[in-house]
Amino acid sequence: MEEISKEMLLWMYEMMVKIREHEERVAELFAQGKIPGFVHLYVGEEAVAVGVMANLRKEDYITSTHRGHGHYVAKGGDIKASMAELFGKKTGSGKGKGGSMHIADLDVGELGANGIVGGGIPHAVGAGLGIKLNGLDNVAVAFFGDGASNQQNFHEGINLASILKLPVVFVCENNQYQISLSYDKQQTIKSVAERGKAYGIPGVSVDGQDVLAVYEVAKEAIERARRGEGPTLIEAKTYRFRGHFEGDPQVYRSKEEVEWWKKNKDPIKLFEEKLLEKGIVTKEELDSIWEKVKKEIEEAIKFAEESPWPSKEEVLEDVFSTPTKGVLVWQW
Amino acid sequence: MEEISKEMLLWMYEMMVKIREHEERVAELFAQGKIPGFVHLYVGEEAVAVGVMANLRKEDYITSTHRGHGHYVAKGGDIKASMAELFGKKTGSGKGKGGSMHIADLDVGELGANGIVGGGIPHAVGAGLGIKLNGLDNVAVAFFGDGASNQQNFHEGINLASILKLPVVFVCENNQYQISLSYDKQQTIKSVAERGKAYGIPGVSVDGQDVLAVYEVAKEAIERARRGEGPTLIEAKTYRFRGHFEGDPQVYRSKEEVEWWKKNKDPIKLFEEKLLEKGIVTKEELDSIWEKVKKEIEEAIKFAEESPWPSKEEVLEDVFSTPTKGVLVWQW
Amino acid sequence: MAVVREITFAQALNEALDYEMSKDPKVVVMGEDVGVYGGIYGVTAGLYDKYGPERVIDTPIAESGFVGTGVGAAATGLLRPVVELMFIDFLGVTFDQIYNQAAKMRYMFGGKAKISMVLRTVCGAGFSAAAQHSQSLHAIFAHVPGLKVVMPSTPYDAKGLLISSIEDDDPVIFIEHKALYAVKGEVPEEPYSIPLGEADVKREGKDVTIVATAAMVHKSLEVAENLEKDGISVEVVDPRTIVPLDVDTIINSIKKTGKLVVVDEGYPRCGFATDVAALAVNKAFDSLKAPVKIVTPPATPVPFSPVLESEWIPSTEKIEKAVREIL
Amino acid sequence: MAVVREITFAQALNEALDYEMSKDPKVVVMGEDVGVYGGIYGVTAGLYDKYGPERVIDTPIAESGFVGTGVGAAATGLLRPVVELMFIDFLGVTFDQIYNQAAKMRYMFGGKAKISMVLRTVCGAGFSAAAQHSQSLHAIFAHVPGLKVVMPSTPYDAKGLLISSIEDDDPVIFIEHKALYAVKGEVPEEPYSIPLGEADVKREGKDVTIVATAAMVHKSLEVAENLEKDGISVEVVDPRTIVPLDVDTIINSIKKTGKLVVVDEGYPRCGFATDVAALAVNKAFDSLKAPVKIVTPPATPVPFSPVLESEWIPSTEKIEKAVREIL
Ligand SMILES: Cc1ncc(C[n+]2csc(CCOP(=O)(O)OP(=O)(O)O)c2C)c(N)n1
Ligand SMILES: Cc1ncc(C[n+]2csc(CCOP(=O)(O)OP(=O)(O)O)c2C)c(N)n1
Ligand SMILES: [Mg+2]
Ligand SMILES: [Mg+2]
Repeated sequence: MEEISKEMLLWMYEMMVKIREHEERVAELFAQGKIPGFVHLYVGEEAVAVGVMANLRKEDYITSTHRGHGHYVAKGGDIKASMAELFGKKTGSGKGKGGSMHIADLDVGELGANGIVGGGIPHAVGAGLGIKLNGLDNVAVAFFGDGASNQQNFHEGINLASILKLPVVFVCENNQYQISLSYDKQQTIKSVAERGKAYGIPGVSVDGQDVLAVYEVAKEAIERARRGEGPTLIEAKTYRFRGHFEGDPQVYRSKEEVEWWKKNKDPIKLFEEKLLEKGIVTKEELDSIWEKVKKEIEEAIKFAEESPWPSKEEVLEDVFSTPTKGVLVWQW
Repeated sequence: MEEISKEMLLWMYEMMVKIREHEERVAELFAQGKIPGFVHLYVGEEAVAVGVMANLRKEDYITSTHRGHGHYVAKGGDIKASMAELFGKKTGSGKGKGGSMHIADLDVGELGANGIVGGGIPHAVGAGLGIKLNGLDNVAVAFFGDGASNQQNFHEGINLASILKLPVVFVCENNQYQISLSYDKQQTIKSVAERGKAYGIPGVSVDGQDVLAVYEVAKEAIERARRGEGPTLIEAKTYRFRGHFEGDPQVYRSKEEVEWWKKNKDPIKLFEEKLLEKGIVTKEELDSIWEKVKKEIEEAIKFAEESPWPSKEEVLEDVFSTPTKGVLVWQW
Repeated sequence: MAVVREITFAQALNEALDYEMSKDPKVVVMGEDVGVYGGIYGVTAGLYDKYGPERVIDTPIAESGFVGTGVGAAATGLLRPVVELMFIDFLGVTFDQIYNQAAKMRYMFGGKAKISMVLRTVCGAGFSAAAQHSQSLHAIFAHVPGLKVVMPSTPYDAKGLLISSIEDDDPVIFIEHKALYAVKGEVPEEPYSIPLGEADVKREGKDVTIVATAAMVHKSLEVAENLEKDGISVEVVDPRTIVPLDVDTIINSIKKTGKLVVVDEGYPRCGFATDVAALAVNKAFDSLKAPVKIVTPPATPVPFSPVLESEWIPSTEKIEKAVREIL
Repeated sequence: MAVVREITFAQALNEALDYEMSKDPKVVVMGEDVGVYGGIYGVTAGLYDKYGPERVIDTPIAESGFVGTGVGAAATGLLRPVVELMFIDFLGVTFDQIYNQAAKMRYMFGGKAKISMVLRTVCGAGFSAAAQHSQSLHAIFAHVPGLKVVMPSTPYDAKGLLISSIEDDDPVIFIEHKALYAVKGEVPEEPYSIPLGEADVKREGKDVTIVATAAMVHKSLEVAENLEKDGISVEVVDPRTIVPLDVDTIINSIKKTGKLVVVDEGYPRCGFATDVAALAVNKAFDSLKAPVKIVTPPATPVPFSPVLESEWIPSTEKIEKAVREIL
């Protein structure tokens, strides 16, 4: 912690708060029926996205998941555009065509959330290949869940990155559930990080509620990747404080379990305590961050609310990018 | 070796010889244009199928690959039916509909070769599930190549077998090539067996040219499975003496490399030497096995050659098993 | 005289599963969240408590692995798996096990394998679930020989067809439209089966034939009712099974009305709608008195925004317009 | 005056790849055995020696992984990958990356992504390669919005269409029929491109239109030649690209002849043949003077035995019979 600049520490704090505030407000807006579809919130897992992203540049790439708002926010995605997208508005990052599961901001290297579990993993490998063949020193980070680590793209993607020695870091957010299936019923090993051995790459497990711990582990992996030494697999043990999606009855876990995590392992609270304890910041500084962030989120919501709906004709647009002779859209 | 009965040792020898003879003759018949399509031969890898199958009962299941003749023969498949199938005859195991890549003999638990690399792995898991839920003490063995161990079904299938603790043994025939891609370019680890760690199951590497070594390793894994202790991953290091398929120009490896293996690591020669050295059999006994096997193979070929072709109408048969109202086959 | 109960489409499916599991110990249910959770749409509710974790298996996210497990288990004859693919949109991560393995094994093995497996899955738009959770991909399954493809539109059909599907010895893709789960209808308590390959004329008429599937059956019936007020008589044919297809019932209806509109929520190109249109122009050419009209979504992914999605899904307005154009 | 050379279909493709790689360093080739081996059909021969292992990448058997790698690399704009799927039959192990990722990304992201990627793959029966190595699955790709689908029939078209495909900013599925690789034809040495979405009338005629794809174009031309002897004039239209489809050229031909036969090696149900038939009965109904005939394989997997396979593949006899039936 000592070697990390105050500026960076505050950036981490602000980002975690921003994600938290974003998600809490999205939950409300969803409950009010203003946000349609499925939303999967990142509350409780903020330290993972933030600890990793603190090491990334704008030119670096990430691929995200159905639980992607946190990655988007921390990578510096435009939250007005994403909020409008959640509402299904024309000004949204996807012009209202994608929604929560398909938010992307290519301008900051956010290659997209994904509705298919594991689907984004090989995209990060592809970004890594592009980086390597273009002689750049950027990296690509693939985020995915514990559930995703049992899926084909985990296996095939990591192995490819390993043999091609690509600058890719694989970050498994082990929040201990795949919807209702707990981690111990998904795998007979103790940590997803053990799977690094299957691909001859380092595998590291870290406390995902401790943003500084995540930061350190990610820093090493990302620097290694930038030096051309190949991929690393990181498992961050974390926990989602809300249901799998909004509206989840959560029959598969006890209220006590959830409360225990909220009380003892809230990444923001833990970080706040540390910052105050070491005398790095004052309570007032932190409060003003909360204020600033709240304002930002409210502005994004206002933008979204006031934005126009897409017009019906737009349904036919954005399928292909190049003009082509012949029928692109079938019209009977 | 001492604990293995002479009968069993001779069975192993005979099976290896039978596979060798089968494959050499198929190569000739293919070259003569009598066998159409793709054929992938098992010459050089005989000890793997035989060492494993020596531990199996008729009621146990196996799933095989595109390089499947050896598995079929060693599991006790009807070689008249398979030879006729290779010719595309009506009397074939698949009535001429499947050919080399789709030979099966369900009566002896041979659930089929497969044209899709890795495709059969989950079928063995399914057989294991059936065995377990029916309270049987049988096992299922999945055979596959080094190339297949990078494919999705390896990852997903083994993990499933591990968490459900199924009686399945996974046998990777690492013949060091995936068509032209050598093993060291497929993975950065030294042995596929290391991947057992990713699934919390034992992973064992064995010399696949030594039938007794394979036998011992397989015995332990299969007994473990029968006892309900779950799956094992075995890697047998082996080598294919012929091209990937018949007709392969083999630009990716040197003649010297192939010759070295044929000279120093022929599984039949090595076993023969051991048997003679220990005084377990005489040269005459072995010769008579060759004679017997040759006769059997020639009979199968004769059967195939003399068998009728399927009739054209048969193309429409065997799609569905139950009679159904409505159109099954579209006829314009 | 017993009054027939009304239950939902989801409950009807649940009854069929329960009946088959109680009758045949070989029937097992596998998939993501089918156990403790009871399925994310509640179709497998209660089965875990009744039949236990051995027969109601919660799987990791490994669709190729667990669908393939179903195929292997069926091939041995030791089990009759009912495997759930949470959304039809996920077929892409397990398609090989369906169309190259399950569908072809019997043929490749010369008729010696029976793949008695049902793959239950969920299709359909209307919930802002966007491009990867809203598709209707039945045409892809129907394209590949060796699969039976079932697509019920009512609770009654759902129960009878699921029972038939589980008892069938071939691989069946059983597709449930998510907009139908809450639809109620009369369903007998006792088990019954509806043969695969029998269309149902959901409404008789004489001026024009609408062939419609799943949720589109209801929209088409609504249109038919509306048009009746204007003296237009519409026949609505629900094929119920895409494979096998009851060609006779469809062709007979076209021969009667001389006019055909096909309404399907699948994509337009190489879809089920073009399939039926081709059937008409091949087998009922002389009876056809007008161009065949097709009402499907446009050839675009499913958009998220409710404004766009409701434009994307075939509407009663579009169906009515298509009918009127060929009157 | 330069005499135009004759080269094979495979060589024509190789020239297109070589040209694009020499021109644009972003173009890379990936797939199984594309490097040292030069591709199992020789299409990538020589590229490894010329461009090295960084740009001609031999991959492990991990189709979902490496197709997805291509998608990701394209999305960044850093590369323009040409990915080889050794047989179209293997689409099932990577389909999600194609139809849910590559095909939909641009739409889901509101037009902000360009997926400039070509997936080259091999289709077709005729070599006793059996059920999992002989399919023609173009209809599955065409069904899903967001993919362009190209299917050349001649060396000339192959070169021009592959150049266009690589230069196109959308995902293109480029399908090569294995029976065509050895076919020779005139191909200019210099690079040229053929726009996607332009059909080619391979033979003009006035009595009947045959729409045929890939290897079926050649069989149809043979039939047309035979029938000419009997004074029957057949027009053969090769769409060349399944998506986008040149509807105008097809419809204009049907309007001219009034009769349509569609010949396609894909499966019959929900296939490309039904697609064209539906187009005809929807857009050219008044011109149609006879039922539309469809010549495809039966709805069965591809059988292995040469005896069965030659019955399965549409033959010139069957095509001729179909034409004669509607004369
Ligand atoms: C291939 C695929 N299978 C299933 C699903 C349905 N699904 C969506 S999220 C999810 C659980 C994902 O678990 P995990 O990877 O641990 O991520 P988490 O939700 O816990 O963040 C499932 C099963 C899907 N979207 N894609
Ligand atoms: C999914 C899939 N990808 C590619 C192929 C083409 N192919 C057939 S065999 C083979 C190599 C297999 O290598 P390995 O698993 O090591 O088995 P071996 O041939 O060495 O016995 C390949 C790439 C295939 N049949 N299936
Ligand atoms: Mg999780
Ligand atoms: Mg190998």
